[in-house]
Amino acid sequence: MTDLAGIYLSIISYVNLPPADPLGYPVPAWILLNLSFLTLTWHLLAMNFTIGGAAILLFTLVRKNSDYRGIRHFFGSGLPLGVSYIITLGIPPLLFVQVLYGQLFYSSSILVGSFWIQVIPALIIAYSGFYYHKFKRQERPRWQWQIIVVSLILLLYIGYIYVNNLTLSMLPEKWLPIYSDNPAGGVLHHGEPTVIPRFLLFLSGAFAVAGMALIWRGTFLLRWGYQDEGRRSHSFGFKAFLLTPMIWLIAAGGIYGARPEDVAMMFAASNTTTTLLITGIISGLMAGIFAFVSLNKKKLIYPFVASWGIFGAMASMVIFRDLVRQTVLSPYFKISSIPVNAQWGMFAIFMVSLVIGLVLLIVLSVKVFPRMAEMARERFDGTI
Amino acid sequence: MADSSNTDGSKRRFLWILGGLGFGWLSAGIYPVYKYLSPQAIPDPFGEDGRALVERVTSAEVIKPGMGKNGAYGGHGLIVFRNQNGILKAFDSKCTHAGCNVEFQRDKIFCHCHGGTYNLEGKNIAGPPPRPLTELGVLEEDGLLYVYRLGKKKGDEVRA
Amino acid sequence: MNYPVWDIPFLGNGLIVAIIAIIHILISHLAIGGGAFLFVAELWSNRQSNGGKIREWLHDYATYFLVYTTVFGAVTGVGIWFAIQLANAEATSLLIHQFVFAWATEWVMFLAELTILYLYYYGWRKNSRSIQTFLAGAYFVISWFSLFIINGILTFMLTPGSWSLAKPDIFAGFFNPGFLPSLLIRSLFMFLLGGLFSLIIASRVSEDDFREKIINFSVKWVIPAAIFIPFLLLWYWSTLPENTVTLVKEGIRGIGGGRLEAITRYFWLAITSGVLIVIGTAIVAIRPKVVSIAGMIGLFMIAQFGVMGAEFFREMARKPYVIYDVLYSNSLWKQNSLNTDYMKTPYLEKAAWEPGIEPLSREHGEWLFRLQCASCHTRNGYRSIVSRTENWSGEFGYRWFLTMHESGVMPPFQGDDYDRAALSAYLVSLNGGFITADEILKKVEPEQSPADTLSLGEMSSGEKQP
Amino acid sequence: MTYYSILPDAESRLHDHSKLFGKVSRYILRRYPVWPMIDHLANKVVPVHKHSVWYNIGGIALFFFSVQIITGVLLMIYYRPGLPWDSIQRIVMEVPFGNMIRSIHHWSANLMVFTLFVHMFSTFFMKAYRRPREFTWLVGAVLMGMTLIFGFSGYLLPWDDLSFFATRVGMSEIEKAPLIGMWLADIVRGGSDVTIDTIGRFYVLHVMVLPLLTLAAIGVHLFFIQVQGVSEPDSFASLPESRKRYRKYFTEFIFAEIPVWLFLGVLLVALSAAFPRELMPEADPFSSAPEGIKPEWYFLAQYQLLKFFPGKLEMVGLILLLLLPLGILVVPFIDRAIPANSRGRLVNRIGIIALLGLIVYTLWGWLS
Repeated sequence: MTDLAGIYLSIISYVNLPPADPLGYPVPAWILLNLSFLTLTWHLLAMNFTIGGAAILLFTLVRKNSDYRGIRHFFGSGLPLGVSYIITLGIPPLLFVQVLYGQLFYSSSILVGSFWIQVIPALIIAYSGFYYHKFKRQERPRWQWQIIVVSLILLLYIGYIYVNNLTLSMLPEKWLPIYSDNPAGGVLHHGEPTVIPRFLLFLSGAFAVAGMALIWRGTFLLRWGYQDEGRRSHSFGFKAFLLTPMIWLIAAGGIYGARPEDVAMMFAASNTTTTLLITGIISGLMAGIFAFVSLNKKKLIYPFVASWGIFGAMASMVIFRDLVRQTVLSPYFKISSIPVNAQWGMFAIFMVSLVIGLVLLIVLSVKVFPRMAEMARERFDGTI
Repeated sequence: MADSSNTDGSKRRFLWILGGLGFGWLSAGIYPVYKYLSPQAIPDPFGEDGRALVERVTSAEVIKPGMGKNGAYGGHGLIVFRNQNGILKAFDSKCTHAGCNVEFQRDKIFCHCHGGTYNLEGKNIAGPPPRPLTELGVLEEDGLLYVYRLGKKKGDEVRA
Repeated sequence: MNYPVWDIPFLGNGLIVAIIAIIHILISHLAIGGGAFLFVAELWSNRQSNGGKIREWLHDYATYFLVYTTVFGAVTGVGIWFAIQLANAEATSLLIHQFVFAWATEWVMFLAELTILYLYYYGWRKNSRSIQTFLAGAYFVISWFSLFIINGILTFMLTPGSWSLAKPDIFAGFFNPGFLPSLLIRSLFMFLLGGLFSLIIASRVSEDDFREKIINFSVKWVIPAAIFIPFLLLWYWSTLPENTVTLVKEGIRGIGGGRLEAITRYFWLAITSGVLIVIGTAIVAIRPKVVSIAGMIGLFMIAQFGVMGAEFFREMARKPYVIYDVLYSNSLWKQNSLNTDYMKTPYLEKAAWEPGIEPLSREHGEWLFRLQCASCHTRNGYRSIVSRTENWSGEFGYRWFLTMHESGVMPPFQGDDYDRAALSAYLVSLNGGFITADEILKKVEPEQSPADTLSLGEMSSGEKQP
Repeated sequence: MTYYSILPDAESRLHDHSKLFGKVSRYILRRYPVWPMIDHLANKVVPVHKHSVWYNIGGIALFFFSVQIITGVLLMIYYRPGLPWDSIQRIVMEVPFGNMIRSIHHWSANLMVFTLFVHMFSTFFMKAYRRPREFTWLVGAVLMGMTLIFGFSGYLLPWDDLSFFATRVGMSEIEKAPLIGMWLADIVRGGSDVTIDTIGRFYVLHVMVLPLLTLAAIGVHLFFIQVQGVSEPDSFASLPESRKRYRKYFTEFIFAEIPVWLFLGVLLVALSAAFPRELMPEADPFSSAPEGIKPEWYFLAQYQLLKFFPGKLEMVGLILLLLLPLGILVVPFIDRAIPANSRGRLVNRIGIIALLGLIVYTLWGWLS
């Protein structure tokens, strides 16, 4: 430990970390952390649904197999919503990370500024691409898959920029040279070996989530009595699901290969990390098993459990990620070191509005969804 | 018949004459307007002693080799400079390409408008200019500079 | 000061914020006004004989509304946030830490309004009339509350009222003097946008009478703004810092070396657009039959220019602060600026983000420019420093930095004589001049020599004697 | 005293007696029975087809021209041809909103030239110049030419070093014209060089001669159009009468365009807010020329082309330059077939080449 501390001191001597914001934390850090964990998990679910969905949609567009018409339509009309929830659910985690790790996050964002701002135009183009596909699919069948390719690539590009920025925000010792070489923030990927595997790790869930969506769809179709389409949806969804563990293994292996001793240190440092890893893997397996079980069944409980499995896996990954960050940053920055000037009043307003909002949405959805289901059913009567 | 055609012919002839006369008178009437618009002849910049005072440049400002400046003489622009051999040189500053004013730059004469370049002898060496600059004779008298048209008898006398 | 400055050549980080903001403000207000329009139109259609037809048209409206607001509105909204992080991290950090839960609450509104909009749009054919009307209404109310929240934060930046770093009372900052007039102006403006947007959709209707019916309904949405905004503007005007007011008034005759001052130009742009929107709508109201798509898009784009004017005005009204009387545009805290020792210490000692350059070199000046000026000025692009320092001499700059704060639009200079000399030399060099910091210091040497000051002292004392 | 009676069919189309508008129109029409004209104008129609949008461009140009008149008159109030630079300086620095008026004048001028180019090429590609509209086209061409002279003469008036040397260069191009070149240049400049005398001439040209001529020409141009009606492209003319759709010229077509004009008005204010016209240092005929002397963008193409013909070859360049206006003048008389025949299509291709050439050279000159 001591020798480590020595190293840290030597690092600190030339790391320039901006001071924390004068106002401090508005509520105790653990609240902020948990809020960010929850919302970030939501965000990742939406993100994975969209990216996985886009990939599957692309597949079905290229393979002009008429069996896929249903699936094509499902994602064709679903992806715009996916993007819009990526954005909306992406706001709170970004908000809380700026409260918790502001001085780190802002600095690294500026150091990659010219890319960070590209997220916006890229997102607009990708989003419009999905809407174009949704509205113009019937009229102009040409240029469909090319457009989806563009949108998909742009989404991946955005994800890559995010991983870059947030990785860089954990490595203050790299900042000053980067900035003095490039004050316009025009350099990405500063030879940090873990960037690519981390990127893959976030994407690994894509096929699981998109596949799960298909399994849900299949289950409903079976309940409405569309055997073929339902089974097709199930089997396709499950196949997609199976891609996830492979990608995950590659990513995890990549990270270990890049920084074996750090990873070892992580697990040595605390058994929370180990517990988290195990929870994650278990819930992942649970998701897989129940996804398999729900094949060709009308029961809603199986996909329900499977979905929670996915949620658990994602959540534990998110928390694990934050533990990594805190450990890596510990020499420069400790959350505990930041004062708390509580704004309980404002916090209460937020919590109340959050509860009211969620309740309202659930009530309304319960009222409206059956009608949407009717529409879906009619579409199938008209054979899509 | 014949009469009528004849009268027609005479009438036509008459009209022609009238027209011609009218045009003559018209042009005569327009002449003053034309003269009014056309520029008055600019007086010769060089006085009867064949030389013109250089404004905006004193000999002090071109005392050392490599010094040079834009100036004016009798309503025209010019550049005066002293070349490396210490000889005073003067050129009308109007670029022979598009009439911008050239600039003296130590080793060459340059025109910013289209990048025309002349050597220190006023010869056009690069860029669009078709002709060399018109050189002027230059001489100093108690701190003042005068220029004169080269190859002029009077000028030579003055120099002597 | 504490953060690196995102030094974007030619554009400058401020302009990038402005561009995104100008696009976003129009759409975000439309996103609320259009909601109101959908809600009222639902009610209206219920009472009309050809209600079904109206709702068919309304679906057309909703489609364009949905795509336009969700794709461009939502994304540019996040875009502003991204841009201000890069343009002024210090201010963003302060705002976030003060208003994080206000923003979080606004996010709840986003989540709700978005979901409700989708339920409304995708349930169009199946939902009962009552549900549809309710959804539209809910959408409008909730989205208006998101405006309510962000409006508090935006007006806080220009008129923080009794809020202070020492006593950061969030509610004092939120319900600041500018809050109410601004909120009302924005509310009326968003109704207006809802109407103008409807004119565009209406102009695509081929059947004359029906188009006329829709247009007569739509033009009414401009009336409230046309009547009340002038008075609200006066109210808003009265809440502005007086430095801003003088800037605008002086601008009419062109302060600061001539040129109608930018803030005044943009102010008049906003006013002109308002006037022309009213005139244009009046013409449409007189001749509803003859609207053309091009014309109606033109009318809508006038509003876009109005937003451009208003937004640039709002940005420049804060000069030289980013958060009025708290934080200067170049991330210098007001409280630090009052501390002379802090201001006079050599800048390189304070600057965290300079790569250890040697004093009085050209880099010295360059990095001073980057860290102290580049947050507002580019070298030769937007707010070009080159054009502003064209005929500067090294000494002039050296002296001017001491007094630039008195112009009322510039923050005070941080650093010692060496810094001033280095920066001045750098600016001269940008204009193609050649002078080093040392030369400047030598030239100004005599003025500062103790002998001088002594003689001055004698003179003054001499005057004192009877 | 006798009143003319109002024709019964006309009576039927008037507002009713009670309305003020109706009263006034009756009062006037009794004294000035201009019904034939009103009828004629009221029956004017514009064909509706996928190219109809191009019919609006002329009106837009007219809008910019009226802005020019208003702002121009306002500028004249403070401008002094005797003290050109100082008076502009005063407008910019001291006169309230002076710089905004000036900037709007500047921007409106540029947009007007641009609009006229669009107008000209759209009429060209719609082949509206063919019989019986040859002279409408020729008058239009004259208007185009006069507008360019407007730009050239107005550019000198501020008398800052940029405009001074740019004009000097421009005049030297005129000098190179065969035979009359020197003589013409001297008449225009009022001397062998650009001096304060030149201002006198350009000023009168810019604020007196050209405006009168232009107004007259515009009058003729519009009169022709009113007499002949708007031209119909072949694709439309070939339609069966039943499928042809029209809009009323005044009550519908013009009305529909007004919001666009309002938008352009705001565009002008926005442009002059974002990019106000700068005033360079006062012109000094004797100092060396500043860098970056360039003519206004609408002369850049010619300017760029001439760069390729240095020295002796310059004549070739000038002749090449004359081809475009020449072509514009003769095209109505060489391409007359309706519907277009092979020659007509050839003319179109040439037109496309000319347009591309214009764009390419302008961009090139702008970037170089």
